[in-house]
Order: sequence, then structure tokens, then C-alpha cells
Amino acid sequence: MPSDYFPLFIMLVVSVGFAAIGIGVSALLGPRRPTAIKGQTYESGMTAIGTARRRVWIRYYLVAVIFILFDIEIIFFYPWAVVFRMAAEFLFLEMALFVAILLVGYVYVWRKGGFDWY
Amino acid sequence: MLTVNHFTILSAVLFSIGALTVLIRRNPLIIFMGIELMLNAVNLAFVAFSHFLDDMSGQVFVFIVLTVAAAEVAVGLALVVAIFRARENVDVDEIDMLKG
Amino acid sequence: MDYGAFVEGLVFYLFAALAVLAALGVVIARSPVRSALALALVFLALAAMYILLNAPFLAVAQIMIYAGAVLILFLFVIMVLNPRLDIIGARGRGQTFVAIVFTIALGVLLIATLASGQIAPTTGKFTPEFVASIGHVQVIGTLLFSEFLLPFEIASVLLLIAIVGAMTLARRERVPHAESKRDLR
Amino acid sequence: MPLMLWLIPALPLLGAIINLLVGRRLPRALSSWLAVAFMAAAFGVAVSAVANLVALPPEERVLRETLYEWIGVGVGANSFSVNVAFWLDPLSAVMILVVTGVGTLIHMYAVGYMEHEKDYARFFFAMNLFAFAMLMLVLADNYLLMFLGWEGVGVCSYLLIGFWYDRDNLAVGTDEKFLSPRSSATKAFVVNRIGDFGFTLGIILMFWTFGSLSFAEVFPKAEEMFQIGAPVITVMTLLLFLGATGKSAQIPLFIWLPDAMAGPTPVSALIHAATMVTAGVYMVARSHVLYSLAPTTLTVVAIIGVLTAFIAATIALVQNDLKRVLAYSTVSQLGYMFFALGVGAFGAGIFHLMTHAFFKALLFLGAGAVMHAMNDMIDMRRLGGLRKVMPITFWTFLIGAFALSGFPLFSGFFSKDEILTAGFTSGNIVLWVVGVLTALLTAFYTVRAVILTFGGKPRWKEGEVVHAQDEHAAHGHGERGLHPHEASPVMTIPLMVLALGALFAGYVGLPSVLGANLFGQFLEPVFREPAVEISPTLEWTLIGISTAAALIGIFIALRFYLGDRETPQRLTRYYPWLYRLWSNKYWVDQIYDYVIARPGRWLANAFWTDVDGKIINGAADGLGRAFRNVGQALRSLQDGYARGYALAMLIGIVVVIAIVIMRP
Amino acid sequence: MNILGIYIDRPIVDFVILIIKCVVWIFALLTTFAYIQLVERWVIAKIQVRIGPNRTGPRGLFQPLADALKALFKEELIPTNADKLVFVIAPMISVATALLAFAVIPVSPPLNLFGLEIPMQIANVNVALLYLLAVGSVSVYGTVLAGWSSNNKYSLLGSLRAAAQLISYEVTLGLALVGVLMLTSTLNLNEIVDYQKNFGWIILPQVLGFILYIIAAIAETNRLPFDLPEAETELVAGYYTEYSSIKFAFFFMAEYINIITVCAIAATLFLGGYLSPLPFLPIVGEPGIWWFALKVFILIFVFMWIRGTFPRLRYDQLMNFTWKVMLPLALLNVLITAGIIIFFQPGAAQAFAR
Repeated sequence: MPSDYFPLFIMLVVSVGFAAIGIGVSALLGPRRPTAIKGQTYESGMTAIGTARRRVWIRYYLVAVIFILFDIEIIFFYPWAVVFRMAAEFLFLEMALFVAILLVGYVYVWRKGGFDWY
Repeated sequence: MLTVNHFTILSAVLFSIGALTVLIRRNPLIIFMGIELMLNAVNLAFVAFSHFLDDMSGQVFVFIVLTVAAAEVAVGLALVVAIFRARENVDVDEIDMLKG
Repeated sequence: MDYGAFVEGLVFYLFAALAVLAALGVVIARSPVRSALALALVFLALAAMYILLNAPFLAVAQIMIYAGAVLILFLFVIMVLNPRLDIIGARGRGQTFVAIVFTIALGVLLIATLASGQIAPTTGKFTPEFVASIGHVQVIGTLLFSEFLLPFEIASVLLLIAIVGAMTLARRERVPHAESKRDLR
Repeated sequence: MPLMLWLIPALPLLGAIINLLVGRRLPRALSSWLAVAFMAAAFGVAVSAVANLVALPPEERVLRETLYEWIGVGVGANSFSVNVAFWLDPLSAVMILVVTGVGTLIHMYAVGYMEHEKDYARFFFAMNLFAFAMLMLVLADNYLLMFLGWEGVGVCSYLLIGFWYDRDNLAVGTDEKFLSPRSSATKAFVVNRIGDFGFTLGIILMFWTFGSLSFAEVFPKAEEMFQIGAPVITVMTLLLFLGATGKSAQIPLFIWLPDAMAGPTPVSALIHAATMVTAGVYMVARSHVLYSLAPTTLTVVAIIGVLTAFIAATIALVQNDLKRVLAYSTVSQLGYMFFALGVGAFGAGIFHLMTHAFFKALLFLGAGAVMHAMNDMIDMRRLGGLRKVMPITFWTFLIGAFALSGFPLFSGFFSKDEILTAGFTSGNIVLWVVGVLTALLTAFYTVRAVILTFGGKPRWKEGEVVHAQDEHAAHGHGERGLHPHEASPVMTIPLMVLALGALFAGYVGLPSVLGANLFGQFLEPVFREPAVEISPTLEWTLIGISTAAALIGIFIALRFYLGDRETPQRLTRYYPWLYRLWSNKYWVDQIYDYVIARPGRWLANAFWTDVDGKIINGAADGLGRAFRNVGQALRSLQDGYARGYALAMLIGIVVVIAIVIMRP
Repeated sequence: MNILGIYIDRPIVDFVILIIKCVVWIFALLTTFAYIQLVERWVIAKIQVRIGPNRTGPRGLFQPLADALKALFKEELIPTNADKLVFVIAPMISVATALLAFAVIPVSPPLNLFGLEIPMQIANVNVALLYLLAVGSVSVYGTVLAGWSSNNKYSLLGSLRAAAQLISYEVTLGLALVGVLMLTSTLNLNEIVDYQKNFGWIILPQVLGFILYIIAAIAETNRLPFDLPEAETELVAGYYTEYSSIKFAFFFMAEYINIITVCAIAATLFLGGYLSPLPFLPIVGEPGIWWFALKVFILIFVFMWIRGTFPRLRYDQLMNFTWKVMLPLALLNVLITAGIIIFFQPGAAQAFAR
């Protein structure tokens, strides 16, 4: 029933409100005297070189891709798990096939070094 | 009382905005986001009809669409990355090799 | 006064407004990161819609997959590539203008079509009471693993193809110094 | 117990898949024994399924199992659907037992035979795949699914005949040149395709006529809609029979089978003797309802069968290659089966199919053991005296040979006798006479082969280096010269089991004067043949005649090849034209070459240069030029910007929606 | 269609109770956070043979209060080139998601107060477990955006590392819980606790799942030995290098509340939640919440202990570990659980009664 979720909505409002009030109060209470030096980013005390808006390593993207696909696997696993007892053997075979196919991809990624972080 | 039209009209509005995003932005990533927006708008319509018709097929379908969208994004963004690495550029208007 | 309907309407309009504004944010935000953030808000609002539509499982799946995975991937790509901030508009202003006009036309036509239509009387057996008695996730699970078994299994093939495709596309070159780097450890 | 018919083909398929995917990575023994294990498992399931079948009362002995709808078009009266469904009745029960049982033994034998091959995984993949296709063929409950198996066995046969695709030919130790494995494979495939073409047409005609392809619908409809002799049914059955002549190597399409011997011997045993070639026989028997409605076709079948039996037997008389003798004898025995079908004795044909599967597989495997021992040398002129060296092979081969020649009380005797009896009682005396003559020839060439191979003194020398195929010899043991030896147990055990089959398989179908024809009774619910009542005197006479034919043939062979060694040569000198006729296989290959292949090639060339080059190419070029010009004109619209296209699409969508809405 | 259901009867009362509950929950969490953090300093000090905070108040008991006040009154710094909006939103996302996650956890059986039965959790929802995962996946935004918006190279690297780590371990975390669901056939935490009332703690058939969950949870909360994202020696402080004042405190707060939450989830799913470990003992008063608190604190202590004991992993070891070890083990756990269910049918009666 949607009404079950109404408290979560209230909690969302209250938590975001709490965070906003915290930021607001701090902004009111704290001093604010910005200078150019303070506005620099911290690079171990040295003057910052260039901007951080540069490209980073492609591997982070690969991790996210692999994650997406396994996230989908999880989201398939959950409804499967809650109905598992209804027809355990049959459902087991269905999921075994699903996982077996995904494992091919997993092994592929492994063999291609997708999990190696050097 | 909410009716199915509330949700479908919201869906139509979101769909149009998604289409607009695809048409007027030059960054392929944002174009992609527009596509996701359109997909989501359609999903909303599916779920709304599913709910108001008391038929779950629409919801299962949306679930499958989630999967397809995830796979699509994975490959699509891989293409963007590949193009970017080849051309050092992600402006779709400068990728015009489709030219006849 | 019917509090239930009132709160329901309130929640709907609140999140509908959030969704539309956030969607507009996707279009007009200059920075792709902000576009992504706005899109995340759209996804959250749609999750709320799904809850209103008595589909809580889809709501959490929506957040997990779209907000939690797809958009994170977008953010990663944005950071991996760090494209320059781009401007709205095509090469010519003409195209932008035409696009806006026709998108509005599309929206108006869609709304006109939808508003004029009448929904068919309900025929399904999945009434809210029925779904509540079994549990939404359980219903989805039962359907997915019986009636929609084939799409489910095909989904795995799709995911497999996506994994392989993404790996191949994005990781064209094998780092030639991998071995030597390994030695340095 | 739930019916598990689908497991029977599925198990070999699984084995094939495993061997295809990971076979090369597996240890050799695991890969090959895995294939055997899957076949044995299929045999086990088949036995239990048949046990279920037998438990039913005779009239209800049909088990059906539908896996899923394969093709479904339309709804209601005009709908057409084909299911992946299985159909087990006594007829298919016999077939699956033969295919899985004999198949398991041959697989096991192949483990030993293919021990030194490098591509064992590919071999066992194709063998298992073949078993899958064959089981689909015999278990199918409709013609389309049967056609799937039909084509499947064709493909596997192609793969296996051409297994040694990198060799030239197999005639080791002589100058005789045979077709290379790859050419043989292509020949088999092409010849089969001709038959399949007829089969396809037959199926199409059947669908057109009945609107269905499932046995359960076609047969009752046929009996309901048509009188005996209806032209549609005659054409349909003739077309189907054309398919059968291709698959089962009958005149005019028998020429591929002898060349198929280029494949490894277990393949010859499994595919080209025991199972695949019987597919045509099975198909005709399966369609007996249709054939019974077409007496003309039945006559054609009987004549073709007897002619094939006779001609193949005469060719077999003069072959020097042991495997080729067996190959022609297979053609000849298949001819017998068709003879039986043609005179309406479907049960007798299937009975001979079963006994033949045992003894012919046995003979081929024995020949294989000889090749194995002799470094692939198979020319009988250079064999001899192997009796002492390979006792097990010799005795089992001898049993098989007696069964083939119809020696009394061996399995082949009973089945052949039943066919001849049926031929006689059907009134086709001429055909019957030719059949008896063929039986005599069969006995002759069989015993000749036994004597030349195993009897007398060795015509080879211990340690002699024969000219063996290059790389095969390197993998085998050819470099060390000839050291014949008995085969290993993994090969001899199948031989012995098959020998038991060749000895005793005939006793399930005794002639009525000796006992009960259990086999015929088992098949009776399928064929519903009226039992022909004949007097015991006549029956004893017929038995006596076929016994005499076999004994005379054996006697002549003994005279020729054990006693006076001069007689064969003298005969050859006296009747050189006959010898040439036979040893050149009636010049059928050459006739085909001149009548079909060369004109075909000429026609193809003509099409290629003139029709295709000038007319079609010219038209295509012109069209291309036209399109190019139009395209150049349209090109300016395509600016290559993806979003431009997207916008165009959007405009189109808006216009379409607007039109749809505005329409009243 | 009426979405408010029960609220129709006594809408105002329930609404007020709800608001009060939300506020009470938040302050309870904040207090717990403050003192756990203090306790952790003591514990780590003991492990490392140091003294720990002892100046502010008796035995340093007022230290958290002092920290909070300091955070409120400090000047906030925003780097000049930062994306200011995102920079401010990021810590809000972190803290709000941390607070939201706790809302579905039942901390005790319903409480009777002034004649009203008050459920001791904010929302009793049917998809609670997935909800927790969903909130967890949203909290990644806080990390990624903080690092990106700072426009600092260390922060960016730290946030990317953190995000990669979080999403990688989220896979194992999610898979480790599948076994629990297979046993209980529900995603509702109250029903999972009820299941354990009848059939004993789930940790017994799910030892592997529990261990995997705890490891993944440590990584999810960026604790040692998985605290690569904020590795001081390499990345200064990771994604929140540029943060100060209350925004820094928010990240800190979110981290500790997340620790409480993951421990509370572990207690609920594996250790019987608010159930007494010895059900035959006479129950005095309303001890559910104390049992729950005890279990959570024991788990948190284990976290501190691990932090004090293990050295930090290398980043490649960390990623290898989850993808190549944890993920197969989690699948193995599912397999084992399937086997247990198929062959022993534990708790079958209850599952089919539902």
C-alpha cells in the first residue's frame, strides 16, 4: 500500500531539512573572510598546478560498467529469492542458466584483465 | 482522485522534454540522458496503465526495460568513450561521418 | 475531507512538479554533471510516482538501477572524459528553434491524444488488494519466472553481450607496460 | 514417471556441445569417454522409455511428448503449427534402441580406433551430433521435425566423411586411386541434396494437401480423403521416395555410399551401415499409410529395391577393397529392405533393418580392426592369413559374415527369409527370383571377403613398410612397418557384443513354422498388416530355397578361393566384359559425369559469362548508375549531423500523429 | 484509492507522532554517532597504547559536544574554482541518505505509550531490504560529487576510488543477502525478525553470508582496512579534502551513521534483531531495544577492533578481492542456501503458511 511509504516521505523531508538547516546555521554563525589563497585547492601545501578538470583513467569507467551489469543481476536475484520456495528446483535451474550465461561474461572480463588494477 | 491521465500526461511532458534534450544539446552524454528521460517517461506510462488496468504485465515489462536500458547505456557510453579517444572530441556536430 | 486523497494529490503534484522542473534542468544545465544531477532528481520523482502507483518494487529498482548505477556510470564517463562545458543550441539557431517548436507540438499532440482517450474498464486480476495479499515483489517474481521466463533468460544474453561489447569498445589497447608495472610492485 | 523422451536426443546433443566447446581442452580420454557416456545414458533412457511403452496394452502403444510450439501461424481453422514433439511407438522404439544401442558400442569402439587422432574432440562432437540428429529423425512426430533430423544426419555425415579433409585418399598399399575424403564428402552431400529436394517437395505437397505435417493428423486424413491410387498420394509418395533413395543409397542415387568409405571406419559402421542409411527405410515405413494408398509407388519401390540389391551385389563381387565390398553389400541389403517395403511387408523390412544394423556394424568394425592392425591397408589382395593373428576379430567377423550371407540360424537368415517369403506370396515371382539370386551372390562375395582377408597364407611380410598416408602414418604406427596384432579390449568388446546380436537378434522374428514372430507382433499395432496365411509346406519350401541359395553361394566361394585358385582368373579371362562392367560399377559415375555434371558445368559457365555478366550485370550497373545520380541529387539533404536526422524524425512523427488525430 | 490507509481514522495524531518519531530518530542517531566516535577514540587509543581524549569534561565525555560547536562556528571555505552548488549539495546528500537508511529498521517491538501502539520504526515497508540497497546506491552521489566539485586532483581521485570501491562492494553486499531472502521469502525486516523468532537466528545457516556481509559492510563504510578513498598518506584526505566546518562534520557524521546502520542491518538480518538471544528467559519490561542496542554495539566494537588491528590494503588488492574472491563466494553462498532449502526445507511450514 502506498500509505506504508508515507513515513519515508516525511523522513526524507525531515532529513533534507536537517541537512539544510545545518548548512544554513553554520553559514550564519561562522565567519566568512575569503581570500585568494584560501580559495586555492589544497595540494599538500604547494601552489595548485592547473585544474582538476582533466581526464582520468578509463578503468574507473570499466568498473562502473561491470557494476551496472552485476547490479542488474542482483535486482533479478531479489524477486527470485523471495519466491524461491514456491518451486525451488525449477527456479534453481532457471537462475542457474541465467547466472551461467552471465558467468561467461564474468570469465571474459576476468580473462581480459578487467579486474586487474595495475 | 488521481486518474491514469495524471500520470500519462506527466509522462507525455517528460517525453517531450527528453526529445528536446536530444535535439538541442551537442554533448553526446547529455543527449544520452535525454534518451534515458524518454525511456523513463514511457516506463511511467506503462506502470500507470498497469496499475489502472490491474494487470502486472506492464510492470514486468518495465523491469525488463530497466535491464535493456542498462545494457544500452553500457554499450552506448563505451561508444562515446571510444569515439572520444579516437577524435579527442565529444561534440556530436563534429562527428558527421554519416554524411551521404 | 478525505485526507487520503488530499495527501495523495499533494504528493503527486509535488513530485510531478519536481520531475518536470528537474527534466527542464537536464535540458538547460550547462555542466553535464548538473544535468546528471537533475536527471537523478527526475528518477527519484518517478520512483515516488511508482509508489503512488502501487509498484514499490519498481520504485526501488528504479533508484538502484537508474539513479544508483546508470547515472553513476554517466558521472564516471563525464569524469573520465571531462568534456568542455558546452552550449545549448545546434550549429544554427534555426535548428534549435524548429526543434523547440516541434517538441512543443509533440507534447501538445500527445496530451491531446491522451486526454481525449478513455481507459478501458479493468480486467486484470492483479487488483491492489490481491497484490497486497501476496506482496509486490512476490508477484513480480512469480510472473517473471513463469510467464516472462524467456525474456528473463534473454536478458542474461543481452547483459553478456553488453559486458563483452563494453569491454571491447572501451579497452581497445592493452596497456603495454602492464608487465613491467607489475614488476615494480 | 514423467515422460522424458526429449532426454534421448538431448543427451547426445549435450555431449556434442561439451565436446565442441571444451573438447579440445579436455584430456583425450575424458573427451572421448564423455561421448560414450552420453550415448550410453541415451540408451538407458531409451530402454526405460521403451519399457514404459511395452507396459501399455498393444493398441495404445503410442507415447507422445510435446516440448514446445516450434512454428505457429494463424489461429482457428486455417492455422498451421508445428511442434517440437516426440512420438514413440513400436516402430520408433526399434529405431531408437538400434541407434542408441549400436551407437554406444560404436562410440566405444571409436575410443580405441581414434586413439591416435589429433582431432578426437571434433570426431566425437560430430558423432554425438549425428546421434542427436538421427534420434530427432526417428522420434519426430511430424515431417518437418523429421526433416530437421534428416538434414542434420546429412550434415554430420558430410563432416565425418570429410573428417580427414587434409588427406588425398585411403587406398594404402596399392596404386588404386579413390576419391579424396573431401571430395567424397561433397559428393555424398550433393547426391543427398538431390534426394532431399524430392523430400522437400513431398513435404510441401503434403502440407498443401492436408494443411498439417503431423503424423497424428496426416495419416487419418489421408485415409479419410483419398481412395487407393489417388494421384496426389502417388506423386507425394514418389517424391518422398526420391528422398529415401538419396539417404538410403538406392538407384539412381546410390553412388555416394561406396565413396563415403573415405571416412573413419566407425563412421562407416555407424552412419553408412547401421543408422543413417536406414533413415529412408524408416521414413517409408513410417509413411506406410500413404504408401498403402499408392500401389504404383509400392511397385516402383519394390523394383528399385530389388534392382539395387542385385546390381550392388554384382559390383561387390569384384571389389578388392574390403570396406568397399561391405559398402556395396550395404547398398544391396538396403535394396532388400525396400523390396520388403515395396511388397507391403513393412514389418519384414524393419526386421531386416534391425538385424542388418547388428551384423553390418559388426563387419565394418571388424574391417576397421583389420585396418588398424595393418596400418590402414585394406586391399584384400595384400591381406590374408589374419585368422591366427587376430582370432577375436576373425571369429566375430565370421559370425557377421554368416549372418550377412543368410546362413541358416544366423540373424540375417531369418530376416532375409521373411522378406523373400513376403516377396513370393505377394506374387512378384520375377522379383523374387532376382532376390534369391542376389542372396546367392551375397553369400558368395561375403565368404570371398572372409577368405581373402583371414584365410590362406599371409600376402604381407612382418615388418614390411607399406606406403601409408603421410601424416596419418606419423600419428599411427606406420613408420615401424607391419606388425599386425589383435585390437585392444575397448575395440574387441563391442565386436563381441555385436556378434551376440548378429547371432541371436533373428530369433525374435521366427517364421511361423518354427515359432512365433514376436517382432512382427510388436510392430503390428503400427502397420496393421494382415497376416498372410501360407501353408507350412510352402513355407518350408521357401526356407529351403533361401537356405540353398546361401549354401550354394558359400560353396562356390570356398571352391574358388580355398581350392582351385585359378578359377576366378579364368572366369575373368572368359568374360572380360562382365568383369569390366562390374569393376567399373556399370560406369554409373561416368554416366552421371557426362549426362549431368558436364552439361551442368557448361550451363553454369554460360549463365556466369553471358547471362550474369552481360544481362544481369548490365541491368544492375545501369540501375546503380541511376541510383547514384539520384543519390547525388539527394545528397545535399544528408548533412551527416545525427541531430538533423533526429529532428527530421520528430517532424515526421508530429505530422503522423497530427494526421491520425485530425482524421475523423 | 486512498493512500493514507490507517491515517484516516486519526490522521492528525498519527501525523504528529510520525513527525516526533522522525525527529527523535535523528537525534538518537546523532547522539549515538557522537558517543560512538568518542568510544572509538578510546578503543583505538587502548589498542595503540595511547591515552585518548580526556580533557573535555570528565574523561573527555563532552568532547563530541565541543566538536559539534567547533564545526558550527568555523569558517566555511569553498575553493574558487569549485562548482559551488554541487559542492554544498554533496554533504547534504551524504548525511540525508545516511539518516534515511535507518528509517526502515525495527529497533524494538511496538511500544505502548499513553494507550497508543507505536511501531518502533519509522516505516514498515515490504521492500525494506531493497530500499536499503537503493539508498546505499544513492549515497554514492555524495562521495562522487564532493570530489568532483572540489576541483582538487586529490579529491577527484579519492572520490573516484571511493565510488569504484563502493559500487564494487555493493555487488557483494547485495548478493550476500540473497541467502537470507531465500530462507525467509520476504524483504520485510519485521517479517525477517519474526522468522528468526520461530526458526532461530539466520546466522546459523548463513555463516558465509554473514561474513561476506560484514566484510562488504566494512568496505562500504570506508573503514580500515578498506579506507583507501581517504588514505591520508596518498590522497591527503580523499574526497573531502576541501571541506571544512559543518560540511566536513556532515561527511564524518554520515560515515558513522552508516556504520551504525550496517551494524543494525546485520543485527536484524542475522542476529535476531530485537529478539532476546535466550528466548526462555523471563522478559522484564520492554527489553527489545536493549537487546538490539547490545547487538549493534558489539558489532560496532568489532568494527573498531578490526580498524585497530589490520593494516590498509593496496587499492588493486581491494578491487581484486571483491571481484575475484567475494563475488564467487557470494554466488557460492546462494548455491549452498539453495541446496539447504531444497534438501532440508528449514522453516517450510512458516513459508507456506504465509
